[in-house]
Formats: sequence, C-alpha cells, structure tokens
Amino acid sequence: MKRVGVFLCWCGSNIAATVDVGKVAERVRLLPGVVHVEENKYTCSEPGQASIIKAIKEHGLERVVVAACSPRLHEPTFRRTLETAGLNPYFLEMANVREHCSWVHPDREKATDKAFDLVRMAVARVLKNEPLARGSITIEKRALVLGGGIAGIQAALDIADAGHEVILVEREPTIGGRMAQLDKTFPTLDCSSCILTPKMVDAAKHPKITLYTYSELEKVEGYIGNFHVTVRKRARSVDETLCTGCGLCQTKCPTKVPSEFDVGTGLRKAIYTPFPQAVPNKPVIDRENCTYYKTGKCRVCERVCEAKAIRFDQEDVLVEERVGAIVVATGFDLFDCSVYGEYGYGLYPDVIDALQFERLINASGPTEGKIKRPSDHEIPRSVAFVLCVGSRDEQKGVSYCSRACCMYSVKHATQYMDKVKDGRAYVFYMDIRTPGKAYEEFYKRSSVEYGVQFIRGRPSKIYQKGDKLIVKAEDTLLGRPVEAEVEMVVLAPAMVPKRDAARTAQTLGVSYDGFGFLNEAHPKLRPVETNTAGIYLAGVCQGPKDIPDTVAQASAAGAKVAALFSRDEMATEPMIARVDEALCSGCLWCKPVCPYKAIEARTVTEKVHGRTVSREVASVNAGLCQGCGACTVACRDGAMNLQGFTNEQVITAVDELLAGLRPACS
Amino acid sequence: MAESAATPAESRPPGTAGTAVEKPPAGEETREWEPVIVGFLCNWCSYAGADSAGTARMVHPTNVRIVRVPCSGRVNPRFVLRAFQRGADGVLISGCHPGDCHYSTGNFYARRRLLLLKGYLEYLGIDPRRFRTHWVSASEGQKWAEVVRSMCEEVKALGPAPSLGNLV
Amino acid sequence: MPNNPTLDKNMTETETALRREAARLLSQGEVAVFLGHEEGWDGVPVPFAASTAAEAGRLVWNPLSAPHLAKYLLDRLEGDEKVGIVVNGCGSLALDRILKDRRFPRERLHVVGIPCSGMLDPARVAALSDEERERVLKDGPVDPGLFLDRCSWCDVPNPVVSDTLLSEPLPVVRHRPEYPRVAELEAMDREERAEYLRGLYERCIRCFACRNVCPACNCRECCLDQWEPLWLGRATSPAEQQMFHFIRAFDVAGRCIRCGECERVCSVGLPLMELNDKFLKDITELFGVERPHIPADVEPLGCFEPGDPDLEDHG
Amino acid sequence: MTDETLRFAYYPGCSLNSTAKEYDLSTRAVARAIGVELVEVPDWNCCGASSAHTVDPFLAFALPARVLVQAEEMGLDVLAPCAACYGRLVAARAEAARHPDYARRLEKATGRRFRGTARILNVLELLGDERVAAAVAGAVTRPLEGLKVAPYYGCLLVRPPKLTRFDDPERPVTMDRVLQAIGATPVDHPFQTECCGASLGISRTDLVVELAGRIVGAAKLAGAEAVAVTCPLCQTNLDSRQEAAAARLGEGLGLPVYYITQLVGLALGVPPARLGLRRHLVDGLGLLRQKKLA
Repeated sequence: MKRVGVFLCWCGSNIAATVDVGKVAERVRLLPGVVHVEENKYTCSEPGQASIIKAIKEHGLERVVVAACSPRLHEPTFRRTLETAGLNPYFLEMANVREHCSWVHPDREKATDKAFDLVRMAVARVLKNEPLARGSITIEKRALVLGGGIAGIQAALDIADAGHEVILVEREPTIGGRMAQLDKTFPTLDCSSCILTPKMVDAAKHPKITLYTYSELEKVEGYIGNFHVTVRKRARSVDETLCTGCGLCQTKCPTKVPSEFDVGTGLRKAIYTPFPQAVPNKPVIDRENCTYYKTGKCRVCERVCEAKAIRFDQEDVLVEERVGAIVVATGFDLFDCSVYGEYGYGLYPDVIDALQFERLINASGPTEGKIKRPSDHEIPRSVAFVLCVGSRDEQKGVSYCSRACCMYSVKHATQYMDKVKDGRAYVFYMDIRTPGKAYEEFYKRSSVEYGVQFIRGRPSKIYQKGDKLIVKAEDTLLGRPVEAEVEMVVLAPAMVPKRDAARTAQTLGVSYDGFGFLNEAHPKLRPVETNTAGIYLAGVCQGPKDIPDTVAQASAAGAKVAALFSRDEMATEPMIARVDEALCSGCLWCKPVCPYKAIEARTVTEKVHGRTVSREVASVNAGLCQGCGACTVACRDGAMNLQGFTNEQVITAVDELLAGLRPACS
Repeated sequence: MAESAATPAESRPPGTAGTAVEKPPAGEETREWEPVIVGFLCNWCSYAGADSAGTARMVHPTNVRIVRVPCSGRVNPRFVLRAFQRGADGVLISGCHPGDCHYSTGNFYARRRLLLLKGYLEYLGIDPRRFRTHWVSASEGQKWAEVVRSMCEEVKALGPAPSLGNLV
Repeated sequence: MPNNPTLDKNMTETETALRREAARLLSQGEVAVFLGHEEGWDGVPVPFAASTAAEAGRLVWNPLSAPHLAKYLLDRLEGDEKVGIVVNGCGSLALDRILKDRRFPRERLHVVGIPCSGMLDPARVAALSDEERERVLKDGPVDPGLFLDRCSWCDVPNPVVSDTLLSEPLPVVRHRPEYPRVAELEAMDREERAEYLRGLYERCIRCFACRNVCPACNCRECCLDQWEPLWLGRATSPAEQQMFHFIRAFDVAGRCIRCGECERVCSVGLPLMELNDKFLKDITELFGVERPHIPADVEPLGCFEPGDPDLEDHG
Repeated sequence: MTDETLRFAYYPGCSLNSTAKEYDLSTRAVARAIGVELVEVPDWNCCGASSAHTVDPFLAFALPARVLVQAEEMGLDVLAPCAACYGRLVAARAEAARHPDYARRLEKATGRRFRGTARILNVLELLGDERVAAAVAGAVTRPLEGLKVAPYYGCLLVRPPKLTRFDDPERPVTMDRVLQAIGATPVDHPFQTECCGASLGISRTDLVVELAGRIVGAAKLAGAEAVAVTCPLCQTNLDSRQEAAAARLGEGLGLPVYYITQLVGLALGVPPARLGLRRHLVDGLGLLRQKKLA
C-alpha cells in the first residue's frame, strides 16, 4: 500500500477552535496507508508547505492529504508543493474541514466526527489517485474574425496591431455592418460613418489582415491553437484584382431592386456595392436579380467595364485556413415588427422601423437626409416613436431589454425636432433606460431643449385614419387613455440574433441561449470567452449592446487572443476524459452528450488470434475536452473514465464513508 | 461487509455519526441517531455554494458528507444506488441551475438521468424523500444551508434507511 | 391498445422459401454463414449457423421460432465475411439495436426478413398436453395466452431492417405502448413493492442469462464482470442482485427494445420486464418519447430539452 | 379522411336557440349544402358564459366540460358557432389540464369521465379548413360580386391566443379569405378585433353605443356596405346600436350586420328565406336585393 501523509491544518483558530484537530489526528493515524500525520497552524504558509516537503522526503510519502480549507482555494497551492517535493502534483487530496465543517458546525463533537470522516474519505481516495501529466499544445498564431461589423473590425485591428495575422470574414459584399447604416451615434451625435469608415479602411489596408468579403464560414475543425477553418468565398462575378471600382457598371445596370442597405427605403442595381464607401469598393452581381442570370441576355456591365473585370462564370471558392483562435462577431437582426398586427407595420406605409428611419435621416440615404414619409414624400408634421416593439414582451416578442433602443429613439426624436422645427415628437415608452456615460443628460436634453414629449405607455393600437395615423395608448402616469394623431410612426424593434445564429454556433461548437445569442463562459468573469477554448465573442452576437459596449468587448476579445498568442505552447489540464480502448465497444453513445464535440471515432488495429483486425473506438480530443464527465455516465462498460474523478475514486470515497460508519457490521 | 471495501473492518477506529443506534461504541453515551447523507456536488456551482455557506458561517447540520464531482452530469446513477446499498440514509445531488451549467449542458443530461433515477428509486421501494436533487449556484450559500437543514430534518424523521439485504 | 396475435397460416411455405434463399446466398457466396434456427432436441427451434447450402436445409421457421438471433452476430465480429440472418419484426428491432449501437457493420449483413403476426411462447406450449400441442402447432385455433408476451402489444410486424422479404408486408396499426404490470406495481404501497422486489432479488441466482440474451447488452466487456472498479460485489445477496438488475435496467434504459427475451430465458422465471418497462414508461411520460422501444438515432438519454420536467419540484 | 363525410358534434348553445336563430339556421344550411354532417350534442346545457366564471370557477369549468363529455362520447369534434360558447369550451379543456381535481369532481358529479379528446372548432375554423374551403369554393352558385363587407371578428374568437390558437389575434385573416371565396370584397378596417362592448349593454349603454358606433363607423369609412360577424352578441349589439350611434355621430350608418354563415349560404344558393335574413334590425334584405343578390 502506498505511503500516505496527512497534514491537518488549524487555520489559526478557524478550524482548531471548532474541530478537535488533535483527536482527528489520533484517529487518522490508524487508517490503512497512513504513515505520517502532522498538525500545522497554517499549512498554506511558507513553513507549512516546507514541512510537507520535508515530510515527503523524510517519510518517503507517496500520497498526500491536506485537511484544510476548500480545494477551490488552495488545491493549486498544494499541488505546487508536491511538485516541488518531486511528487506528481495529482497525488494530492484535500479534505475541506473549514468551509464545509468548522465554519458551519459549532457543535465541537459533531464537527470533529465529520472532519475525521472527510479526512478518511480523502485518504481512501488518494490511494486511488493516478499520476497525471499536463499536456501541451502548440499555438498557431493567426486569428479568424467572423463578421466585419464594428466589433469584428475592432477585434481584427487590435489583434493585427499586436503583430498577429488576422483573417476577417464578412458575409456581405462590404465590411462595416450595422454601424455603416446608422446616421449619428448617441449621445455625442457624431456621424457614424465618419468614425467608422477610417477604421474600415485601416482594416483593409492593414498588412496583417486578410479580408474575405461576400464569404461565409463553412466548417470548423480542431481546437484551441489548432483550428482548421474552411471559408466559402462566394462568387462576386467580378474579378476583384482587375476591378477599379469606377462604378460605371452600376450606373448602367438596368435592373433595380430594393436595397438591403437602405432597408427597402431605396433602390440598388443588380450589380452593386451596398454604399459608396464600401470596403472593398468592388461590386458584386446579385445573381438572383440579374437579368443575365435570369434570361441569358443583357451583359451591359460587361460591355461597359473598361477593366474587363466582369466574370459571369466565376464560381464559389473554398479557402482553408489554419488559425489558433476565433473571434465571433456575427451581429444581429431586427425583430420583425409585423408580428404586432395592431401596429400595422407592413400595412400602413408610414409605419416604419428605426433602421429605416436611420436611412431616412442619413444624408447619404435615399432622401438625402430629408425626413420624408414614405406614402407621399411629405415631411411629417408629427412623429410617434414606439419603444419595446418585441423587447420585454414575453407574449409576442422576447423577454429581454434590447438596451440601445431607448437611447437611439431619444436620438431620433431629437434629430427629428432639430430638422422639423415646428414638428411634434412623441416617444411611447415603458421605461427609459439610460445606463451609460452622458446618456441620462442626453435624454433630459431631448425633452427640455428639444421639446420631445414622452408618454409612458405601450401603444395598444395604431391605425390609419385618412392620411393620419392614430396611436392609441394608456398614459400610465396620468392613468388615462391617450390617442395621438401623427403623420409617421417609427417602431423600435428588438435586437434579435441572426437568423442563422444557431447554425453558426453549431458550426463553431459553442453554446447558445434560448433566443440564439451565443453564450459567454461566465456572465461576469468570463464575458468574452465561450465554453469552447479558443473561441471568443464580440458584440451583439452575445447579447444586445450599444456601440461603446460592442467596441469594448471587441477589444477585450482581441486582448484575449493576443494573450493566448503571447505563448508558443499552452498547457492542457490533465483532468479530462480518457478512453480505455481495450474496453470500448465503439458504440459512441458518449459522443452526443459531449458539449465540446471532443469525442470522435478512431480506428484501432489489434491482433486477435493471430489475425490483424481493426475496429472503431471513441477517442477524446485533449484540446477540446474540458473534463465535465458527462460522457462517463453515458458509457455503460466504463471504458470512458474521467481522470482525477475516476469511477474508482468516486466509488471508493462513497464506500469508505459508509463502510466506516458501521464498523461492527460484517 | 462488502468484499469491495478496501480494508478489513477491524482496523477502523470507532465512533462517527451514524453508528450509535446499531452499536454504541464502548465507553460512549448512546447518542441520538443521526442520519448519514451522501452529497454529490458539482465543483463549479454547488460545491462553491457550500463554500459560500461556510464563508458566511451559515450554521447547518453535519449530516451531509460531500463528494466533489466536476459536474452533476458526472453523477452516475450507479453511485447513488451504491450509496443507498452501503447504508446511506439519504443522497443529495446538487448542481448548477439548468441553463447555467459550467459545461453548458451537463446538468441537462443529468436532469434526464436523475429524473429517471428518481422514479426508479421509489419503484425499488426507497422513499423519495431520501433522494433529493437541488440546483444551488455558487452564490446561494443560504440556499445550500436551507437544503441541508430541510433534508436532514426530513430524513431524520424518516429514521434509518431500511436495509435491503446483508450488505450493510 | 392490445394486439391480436395470430399464427401465420403459410409458415411451411415461408420455411421452404427461407431454406431456398439461405441456400442460394450460401451457394452463390453472397454470405459465408447464415444465422437461423434449426429444430432442437425437444422440437423447439434453437439458433443455428448454416455454412453450406446443404446445411441451409436444416433451417426451420415455425410458430416457436422465438429466439432472436442478432446477438450471435457479436461472435462474428472478427473477419470481414458477410453474414446472412433471418429476422421477423421484433427480431429486426434486436438487429437494429446492435446496428444503432455500432456493434456490427451493416454492410457485412444480408438480412432476410419475414413479416410476423405472432409467435408462441415455447415454454407455454411445452406445458400443454401432447395432443393439445399437436393441434395448436398444426392448425390452431390458438389460445391468445400461448403467444409470447411481446406479441400482445407488438406493432412492428414487418422487419425494420431487411434486404429481402419472404412474404408480403402486413398491415400496421400503430399504438402507444401500455405497461399494465408496471402500473400494477406502482399502485402497491412502497413497502409492499419493496418486499415484492426483494423476493425477486432473493431468487436471482446471477446466471446472467438475461444479460447474455439481451440485444442492448452488447458491450465488449460487461461492467458487471469488471474487478476495478467492482461495480457489482461478488457476494450473493439481495442487495447485490438489486444492484445487478438496476445497472442492467439503467444501462438499457432508452435502448431496451422490450422484446422480453431476458424474461423468457430467466432460469428462475423472474418477471424482469417489470424493471425494464418502468424505464420505458417513465421515458414516455417524462420526455414524451412515444415509442421508446424503437431504436432511434438519438437515444432519450443522449439528448435533452431545456423544458424537461424540473427535478427540484419535489421539496 | 378526404373520402369520408365530415361529421361534427354541433353545439348551438342558448343564443342560437333564441335571439340568434338565424345563425343556427344559416350554419345548418351551409353545412347541408357542402355535405358536412352536424349532429346536435344530445341533452346539451348552457356553457355558462358571462356569468358562471364570475361566480364559481368549478361551475365555469363543469358546464362546458359536460358538453364536451357528451361530444367525446359521440367520438366527434365539436362545432360551436357562438364565440362565447367557443371560448368557454376551449377554456374548459385547458382548465382540465391545469386542475386535475376538476375532472375528478366532474366525474363524481356526473359519473362520466372527461378526457379532453374532442377538438373544438368555431365557424371560421370550420370554413377555413382546407377540405371545407374547397367544398365551399366548389359549391358557390351565386358569387356575392360587388358586395363590400367589413369582416368583424370581435374580441372573443381570437383571444386569449394561447387558448384559441386560431389566427392572428390582432390581424386575423380567415374571414377575409372566406369572403373572397364567396365572391364578396373584404374591406379592411382598423377595428376588426376591438371589443363591441356587448357585455356592458345594459349597465353602460352610453359606452356601448360609442364602441359599436366606432366599429361600424370605421367600416363605413373604409367603404364597407355591410359587416360580417361570427358572434351572436356582436351581431345583436352592432345591429341594435346603429341608430343611437348615428344620432351621436351626426351621420347615418345603416350597415346590415350579417352572420358569415348567412353570406356563405346565400352564395351557395340557399334561398334567403331559409337564412333568417329578415330577422335583423338594420334591413338585411334591401341591400342584397339592390345588389341583385337576393
């Protein structure tokens, strides 16, 4: 039997005042395997640790039990102590006799009994501990950033500035994302594109950044430090290397379709760049709407292109890249306001959503910044802004607050009042939420200086009466129903995850919540990491936020990646699942329960009765496994075990506890 | 005595909770019977929650002996039946709240397994009050203390778990 | 909803077709061996592996061809020759179980399927008088009580896995399984039930026949045979027997095909399906799996719904 | 299923037996014309609407549940044309799931078991059913061409959406489709699901006149010549308040208020006399004759 040393900590009086440590020591001495018992006033102190090292050497200890505080506190400390003494650090067990015992059990006798039981279980368990070794994996110092909105751009720039290569993948023909669609940003009212476009250009020009626009993530394999990603570069039908971005093709193209960028408030051509400042400033052909692709005739763009850059026969290209880390910044969609039938969105032309309003007030938008209502292009003399369309509504929408709508609606109302001096702006709200620097002041100014009227109540109905819209609501501050007659209504839709957010999450192997937002590893302490090591989150794909928060999170993700890339190798935790291949039947029922996709089939070849046969077994990817152990329970024959928490160890602890309780029983 | 027990019974020192009713150790007064409850706690939420209870000095009964596991998804139902067989008066499993699992989905799988187990234990004749599952987060020291208190009271009222055979 | 099992009137013809098909497969080298039944010493069919066209002539198919054959595939894991096998509806579930558990490659199989309207329980038939038995096996009519229990609720008359069918598929009426025996036990009070089950565990002699016949118990090495950890103590005691049957029932929970073979082969006649059925019933009630005995690509314990019943509800 | 005759347990309820007789007549006539068999629930009782659930929750459950039990025993799904009856029946089925003891108490009281197997349909669900819609489309002999009708769903049929699970509670479309199918022109107006105030008919007549007037007024403003309804209370209310509302608004209203089944019946060639078209306060026949539809 292995030689066990037990170190009983007093923790000053924290333990010793309640637990009779001497009595515990006396009983522990009799336990099988125990060859050395020692009490320390503070085991975690320098002298305490030194005495462990000394005892290991003097008594030839092979296993160590420390009965002290919670292992969550000092397990790493004592593992290092063992390592210093030349023992495998995982030959340690701790008995938590402070948090779980002395601090909560004032009855000295009972606390002492329990302390002994805890040590007894630890001794039995430590005898089953196996030597474990940390592994190491090399790190490919290149990052993939998924999504080219402000979050992706910021993360990419930060990582690239730290000296690492970045691959920035964007689905749309240009980077820029939602922020490019906005007019001004609250609360400072600086122009969105004025602050965004320089960053777009920086990203495109950066020597360390490779830009794949009009491209999508196809596949991800591997694990932290060693991801293999496949990106589909969709056919632009334009040779980017030849195109000069002159824009002649767009001018001549005869086909007009509603512009996605203008959210249907304006038109674009079938060959187009979404907006003039697009990066790269090279058009794509929208094959679904292009006359040539539909009828085989036209080719006007090809004729007018002096650079001869049009490529009707271009095909999608799959690009494979090796990266060490992935930043996900895939952004969001807006809630479909037509779910609220009572608001008439989609039915009454002058009921629009907030993003459409952004395009209407944007100087580069379809109305060149003049607020004209869609039905008759007249300037509305009055506008109602309706908050929480979808947000905070469990009946029809989503339960959460979308965080930015209060502020941008206040901004919209302010901008409207600024442009239409004699106009009236009503904001229908449930609560105005202004948690941000200078946000509350901005809100105050909107009513005091600009005369925006705030009505606390969620509209119950919006309907057309002649050329006016009637907004019915209850003013809950006055306790009275109100009906506002306005000429335009702007709905503030909830921010919702991208339509395909769940698929993205599944491709990446990260978890997502019931709405489809990607889950951070810890809501407070690990807000930019995911539970899959090496994958980080930035921006609204993780949850609604405004631009400052998005940029902050993106930089945080960038810093995480840079920190990871500061080393050539990283150590892996050995307390992960392990397959006993001799036992494994290869049924792979362990595979679906693994949250990290760490289990794959592997073919092993072996000699049976002189013949070489091969069969499939489960195999655990040490880079992916996080050691939860869910697979061990799915494994019927016990081939899958969790190092550090093996079946033997758990059973031994249980058996020891209960066997010890009835010593007279046989 | 089970063959699997690691050591011969005689070598064990006397006197811990749970022994009094059956055979009071020599030289000690007969104490009130105390149930023994085996607690399987996930490392990230509930074990930390029990730690918080300690840090906040929330006094609760001594009867629960905690076996730390990384996740409630690591708890094999066999462990639970094993504990009952070897004489536990109760088994308590505690993990992160559904949706808050450190490993994102471990406790969802645990929930399915343990739901089945719970029904089955009752089917086997084990009083369902002896087997409890609670979701306790790292910050819920108070809840942990409450859970322990109420379970101990309940199991104590039930008395020693009936022995199934000659194992215990 | 109960089923009304009947005996197929054309079994003799089916038997001839089976022999012909097996002989063809063997002689044309499509399979190296064909798993079926031959007549046993007492007239009850026993599993038989035919290796030649001549041996195929010994194959039988009659109202007592109850034993499932899929598990015998595990004996032929090594090597790469193709294996022929005959299955009826429930036999195909056993086969599908082995396939879904990835314990035998589908491409090494040639499955001959026989739609089945009912099979008799050999033990029940054996208990009849000689004339009775003669009459039952020849031309019926047959007392419904003589059929295998699984026939009374079976709604899988046609093989779910097959390469060739020897007769026309039978009409299928789907229904939700019912578990009257479990319901009966659940209605007992707890102590009464514990006492009843204890009685069963006491009778168990740990022959492991239930495990050996079970198509869902197909591990390379059974955990019950392992020494470290010692999942199952070596002592013979009701407690260990309880552990034995618990481990088995839980391991097949969600994968049990409800064939009842464990019960049929139990050497001391224990009603083992009362344990397996409890899990099947609970899986339906808790997780909404309507027919949990049909092998699926995702097993009930290998998935979850965020809205599964909450465990904590019980105080 | 398509080859079979559609059969439903028919629960007319009190209204269809009295003030809304024409709803009963026209529903049965339409069913006959398209080969849907309606079997009246034997020994049916009041659904308890408007009074029972303000007094005794169990009684509010038991009354409609008893009706459902009768239907279950017939093995048929239930057609309940009255929107209030429909609402109570649907609610009872949901209550049974929420209160298992209710079913037990009911069993004790009536000796019969409530299983909740029967599905409950309102008239629009029936007319919206693919098979029925096809049958109606195929049987139209006199399309109501040129008749501009404002669909009015009222508040009970679509709410609460969790229970009724029928159409969009704010912007329902089923009746529009039915109207189109029979050749009429549905007229969109903003108050299709607004409450008409019927339950305050006696206690707060002033309010009701305003509410009803607003609905009919909006329909008229939108260009409708008539209103179509599915609820006896709505019909009575919108029909009877128009004079007072018109006086208050200072403009004439005078829109006939038809049950949707009356219009469907007409389009299927049922003689007007068999549809109870004379039973309305605002003349229902004049408009139709003027349009040469009757």
